[in-house]
Amino acid sequence: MPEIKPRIGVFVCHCGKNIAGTVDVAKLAEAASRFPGVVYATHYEYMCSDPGQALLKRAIKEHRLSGVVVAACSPTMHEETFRKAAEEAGLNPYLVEIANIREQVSWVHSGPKATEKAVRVTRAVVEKVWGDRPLEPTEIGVVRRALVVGGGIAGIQAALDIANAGFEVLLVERSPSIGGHMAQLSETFPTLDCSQCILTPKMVEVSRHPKIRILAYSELEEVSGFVGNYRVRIRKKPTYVDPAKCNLCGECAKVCPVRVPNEFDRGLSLRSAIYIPFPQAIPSTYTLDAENCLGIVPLRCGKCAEVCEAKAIDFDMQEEILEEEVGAIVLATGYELYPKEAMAEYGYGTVPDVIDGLEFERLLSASGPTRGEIRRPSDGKIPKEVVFVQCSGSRDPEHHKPYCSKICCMYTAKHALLYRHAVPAGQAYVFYIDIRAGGKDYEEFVNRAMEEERILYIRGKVAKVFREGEKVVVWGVDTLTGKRVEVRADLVVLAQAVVPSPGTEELARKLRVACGGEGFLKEAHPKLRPLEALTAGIFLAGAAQGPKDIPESVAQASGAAAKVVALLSRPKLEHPPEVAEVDEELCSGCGICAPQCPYGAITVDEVAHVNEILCEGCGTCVAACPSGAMSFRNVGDEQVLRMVRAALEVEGAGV
Amino acid sequence: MERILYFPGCALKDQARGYEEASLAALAKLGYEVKELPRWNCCGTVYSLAQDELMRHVGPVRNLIRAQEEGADEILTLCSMCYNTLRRSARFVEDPESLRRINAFMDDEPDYRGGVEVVHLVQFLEEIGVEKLARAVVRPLHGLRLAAYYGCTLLRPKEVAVDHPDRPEILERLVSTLGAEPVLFPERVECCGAYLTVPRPDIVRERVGEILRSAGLAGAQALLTACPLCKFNLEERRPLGAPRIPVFYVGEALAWALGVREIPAEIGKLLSTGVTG
Amino acid sequence: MPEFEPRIVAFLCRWCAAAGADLAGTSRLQYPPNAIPIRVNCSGRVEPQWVVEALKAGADGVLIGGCHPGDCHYVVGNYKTRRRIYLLRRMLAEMGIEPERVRLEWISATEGARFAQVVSDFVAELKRLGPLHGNGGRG
Amino acid sequence: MAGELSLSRARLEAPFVRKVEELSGQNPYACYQCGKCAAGCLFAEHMDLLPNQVIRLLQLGDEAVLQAKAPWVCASCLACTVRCPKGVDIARIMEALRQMALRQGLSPVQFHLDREYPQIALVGAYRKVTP
Amino acid sequence: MKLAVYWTGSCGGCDVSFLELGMGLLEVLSRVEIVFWPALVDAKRRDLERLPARSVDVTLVNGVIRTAENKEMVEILREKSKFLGAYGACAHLGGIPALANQVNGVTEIVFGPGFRPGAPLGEAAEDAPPELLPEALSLDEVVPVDFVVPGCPPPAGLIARFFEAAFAEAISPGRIFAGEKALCEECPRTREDRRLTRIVRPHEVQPDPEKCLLDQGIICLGPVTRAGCGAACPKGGMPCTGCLGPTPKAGDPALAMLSALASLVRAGEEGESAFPEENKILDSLVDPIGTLYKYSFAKYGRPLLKLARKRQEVRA
Repeated sequence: MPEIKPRIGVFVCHCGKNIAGTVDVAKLAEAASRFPGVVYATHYEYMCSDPGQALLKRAIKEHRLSGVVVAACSPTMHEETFRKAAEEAGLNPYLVEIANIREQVSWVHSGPKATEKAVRVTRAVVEKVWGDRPLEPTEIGVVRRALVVGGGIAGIQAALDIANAGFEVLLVERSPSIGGHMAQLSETFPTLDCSQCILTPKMVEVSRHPKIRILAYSELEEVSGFVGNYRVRIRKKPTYVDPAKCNLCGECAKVCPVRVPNEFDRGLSLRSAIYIPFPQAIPSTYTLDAENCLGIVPLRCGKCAEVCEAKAIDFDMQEEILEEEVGAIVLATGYELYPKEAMAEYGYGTVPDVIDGLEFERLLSASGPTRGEIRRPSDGKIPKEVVFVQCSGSRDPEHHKPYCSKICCMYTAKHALLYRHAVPAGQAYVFYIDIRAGGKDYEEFVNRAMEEERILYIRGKVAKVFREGEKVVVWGVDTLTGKRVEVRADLVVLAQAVVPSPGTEELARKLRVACGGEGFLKEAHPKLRPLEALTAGIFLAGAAQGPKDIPESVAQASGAAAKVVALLSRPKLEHPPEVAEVDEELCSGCGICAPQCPYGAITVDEVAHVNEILCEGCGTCVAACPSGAMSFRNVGDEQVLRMVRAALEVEGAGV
Repeated sequence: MERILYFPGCALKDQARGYEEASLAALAKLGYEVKELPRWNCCGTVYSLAQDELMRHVGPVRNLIRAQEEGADEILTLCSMCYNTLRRSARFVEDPESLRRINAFMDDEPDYRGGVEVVHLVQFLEEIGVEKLARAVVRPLHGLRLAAYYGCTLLRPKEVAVDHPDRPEILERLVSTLGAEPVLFPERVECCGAYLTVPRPDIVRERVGEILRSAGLAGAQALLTACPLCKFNLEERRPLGAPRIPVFYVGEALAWALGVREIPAEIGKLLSTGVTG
Repeated sequence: MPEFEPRIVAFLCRWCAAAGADLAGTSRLQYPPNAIPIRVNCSGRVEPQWVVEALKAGADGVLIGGCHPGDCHYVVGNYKTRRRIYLLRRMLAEMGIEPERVRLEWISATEGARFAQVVSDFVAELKRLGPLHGNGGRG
Repeated sequence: MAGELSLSRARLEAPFVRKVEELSGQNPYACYQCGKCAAGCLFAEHMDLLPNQVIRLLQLGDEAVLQAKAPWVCASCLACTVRCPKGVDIARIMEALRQMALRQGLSPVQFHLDREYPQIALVGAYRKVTP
Repeated sequence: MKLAVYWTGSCGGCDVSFLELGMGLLEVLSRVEIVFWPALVDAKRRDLERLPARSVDVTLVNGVIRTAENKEMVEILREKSKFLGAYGACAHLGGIPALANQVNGVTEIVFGPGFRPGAPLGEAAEDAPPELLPEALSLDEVVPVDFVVPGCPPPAGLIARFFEAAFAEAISPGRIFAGEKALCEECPRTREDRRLTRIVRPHEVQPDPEKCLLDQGIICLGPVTRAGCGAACPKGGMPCTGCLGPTPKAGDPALAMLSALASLVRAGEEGESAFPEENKILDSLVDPIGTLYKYSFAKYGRPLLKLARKRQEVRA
């Protein structure tokens, strides 16, 4: 309780007839004038009007008010208005509170009971103001650079949008090239654009952009700080090739004696230890993969360096740790496919002619291991009967993933259609449970696959896939006719569930960003804040947040970028001061508060500390604190209890 | 000699007598003294799937009580059907309320306290370990293409499966250890038709045809099973035209390799020469 | 003797329940005036002691309004409240106080009608239970 | 199965559906009709209704399901149960349907005692004629 | 310094606790004049009544107020004393005996229906046991209390602190001779995983000697209880049960702890699907009143209980 006697003013608004038509405003003002701590009470037709605000300002000065209660409409309407007005009159805005006697009284009740309730509501808010302290928002500076983690299409789009707004961007990519999964795709639904043809110009734009610095073959190691002021440590692995010197002649790869599965082709082809993931890779350079090289320290082979005329190969290259400051972070770490090795019923990945969707993309791709001819992995034959299995690993809470992976209906239709284009004499079968084609021109695309390409859609989940001789047998069902079906196929393509890319959860932990049960990054609010993490200053883009197709990823990336730009454009960040605080004299450091905070705003050593900037002001920790050492600014326990008692006081109604 | 308690079940004393004899001889060779569960009764044969059929657990649980009286915490089974029923009942009474109700049914029996595990011969052999088993092999079955037919009861439901229900490998490991070449075939985990053989032999005949066709296609020279009913169906319900693949019990092949049972002539002639003995 | 009018203190979270109450107003839905709302940022701020103090101070019932599971503006505050109120109700019951006097309801910002219904139902229930403070004729 | 069914809440809450739920301990509404049970059922071609259709009729409250032959063809091999993506133990639902018939003294099963059977075949098969 | 010590409804442990001072007791005894201490010195009620008002410098009362005689005696002591303090958890908060307040008519339940305390057969009426009060009360509900030496019984350090202050004539009104911070302050156990995934009673587990008991599912009231005992119980492997009373801003310690416990409960990821499992964990808290209000029921639980009683009467 403040020692100085409070001087509270109460201003009752008529809101025309909205309030005054039901609540006896004169009576309310009269009752309020008798509330303890109130030195001035009045009523006026429209408090939010200019004369109304002038009345408020005048009263604050004349009566030297230490607090103000405006009994009017919902605080969501005019709390800001009255707080600003009070500030102009020299009163700290946090000493102004609204008693909602319109939405929660006059519009929902009638008769004398309405006035009685209005009196109780106002009385309670007067008690709150009595306990309020003047507060100042905290100001913090902003580092005007952004970090984008992940160089897939989402990361590329976010980086470009932020950089085009004039801010520096660090783009960190784990693999040797940006481009992500989109670079692996053949053509994209529903337009059947060549994926690389639309992606590579954007990659080039990124590489040429003066505001973007690409850190490929690099990973985020550590993050500290808070919104506007993050410090990040990035580990850049050595590529042993100087990108400035490398002229992409490719002689090194030719002489390299190592052959390992090529990740870009999903293992359907081999690469050497020194390689370029794909010709259009950015950064445009070869990379020596130390893990598969015969030996760098000590040097065991060195043939690549011998043939490199540009002298680009540098075996002494070391790992670098970069420390950077950024104001905002975009996470665009993308997805991976659920491993087909997990699919016991579909052969555990041991049947060579059972492949996943991305492998099929590589078979379809003109730059792929078969130069775009559909040839099956086991014997290179052109498959005449191809079965596509949707929901492979999706929508299966019992064994695999419970959720719908969202993109498979569309890419399967595209696969089947492209297969028919490539092998006109072939037959494609698609096993599905539901077709989810909710996107612009998506339904039409699926219809085209069914109607024009005569792809047979069979509504039923596949139970078992096994090899028999040269064939891959598929046991399915057509639930529409109630018949079991068996297809003796040449190739089976599993539309594997979409899962977060490996390491997402570890990254999330470093950033104090939440992951949902299935490991996707969790947005701050599923409806209202889908582009940002709960931690202020961290934004989400692309499939790392949940299965998404390209247009959705790009849209989210642009949205996240807009948020980043808005944040970085602000001269100062202001944080509302209505947050939790610790009384260090009382805190024993028991640590019960810390895990209650979804923002990681609380750290505990000898005592607990609240990072005011991170605290969003829910007060959950305060209610959890057993000793009462944690409190909430202007919503103190004693304050609330006084409100409760005042609201219930038998004589309190006074009418 | 380590002593183990063993539950035979009806088939092992009748049609599958050879399975019991061969298995017990092999276990003795491996250093295990096998004691038959005293006063054993029917395993229950088919595990009841209805929630309210507590009575059907009384038989299996009574066998567990017999084991409890012997101070054993494990019963060995050979017949996979017995294994399935007994082990599922043992799982069922892990729930204290179910146990209480079952015990209440049997006022003339001492209360079952839980904790007796039911294991199948293949699990038991797996625990013994490949090395020890391999050391005991005196007549490796080199050259024999041996296909394990799991059927249902060793694999389903998940709670009692001896290995992954869709891609088990436990029997193939055993086959390799015995020196034979394991043959995988898609139908090895599928049902033979089981007791439908009584009311619907037509269906079972169809199933058996598929199983044998699938095994034959994979090149199996002989089939291994742990189930007397599977063996019956595979032999008695073979449709015309289906490959004739002899069916043996797991314990029999084991006994051949350990040298405690004669290798039948039809198998002997398939073994690579010069490696027996 | 006038009919017993239960007195209710309603702790409403700002983002969902209080917004729902505002919507009830905007929609002009009439409901009994027995509940005095006290707005908090999050239902997670509501302490069991507040609830008990309200009962001690004369309330016949206490309503806590929070966001639906999964919709909490602060992500998980409502889950804490749910557990606190669950345990508190158990303790109240052991003391001999009807746990029905303490109600936790999920009310979204779009559920104006639901807010009005919840208050009406609660008032009816408390009338059935009778006054907590023995003298129903008071006030 | 052609025909028309007039749906109502009363039908959907039919006591026989509750009974099946109780006897099987399964929730038929967990089924989203993917058909994986049927796809892997080796007896399906002899059934008048596929396993998923049996469940569908339960969802619809159609008592015709009680007359279905499918449960009697089911061999309780549990292949459907272990594969169901929603964890529905379909074999238990089949058992519940058999039990309901058996407890009314009905069983369409006839024995072909054409040779000497192993005891386990007979004891197993008896389950389909006695409750 | 004239000292009086009196024992109301109590186990006697508080009287014995002075011995905890060890050799320090000799100094204390050398500096006090015991004017009334039935456990040590033969003095009767009438001796006390004869003393002039405010003639005793300091009086320590231990025990709950349970009988009419308890009440009369402490009223006399109050009148005769300059400073009167609650000594031990029973006088401070009601203590364990006050848990009896949970049941109405405790003597009838214990001794059978129709039981009324009275003189033993054939004995004079004045030898009858005193009337039981309807409720067990903490000392401050009967007479104003100047200070508190808390604990069950008070630990030696706090007793010493009290005598130091008393001899220095520095007892400020309202003072509680214990720490302002919670017990966790002095507890050496490490706190890492602040989640309650289960609730167990101390006898059900062998607790890890290093880790916080609460983290192991044992309900420890340390976080809501004043420091001052050196976390004696947690050090010994037993949870704090709250005998030193709540920290200054905790309010009702049981409700404060209830809120903390419920906040800590986790059954996997939080969300609607976890509700049933979370409830199970909360349900497994055996006897929440006895656990959370172990010593403080008279002082903090009673107002609610009164409401409940009134409610029952109205309904009856």
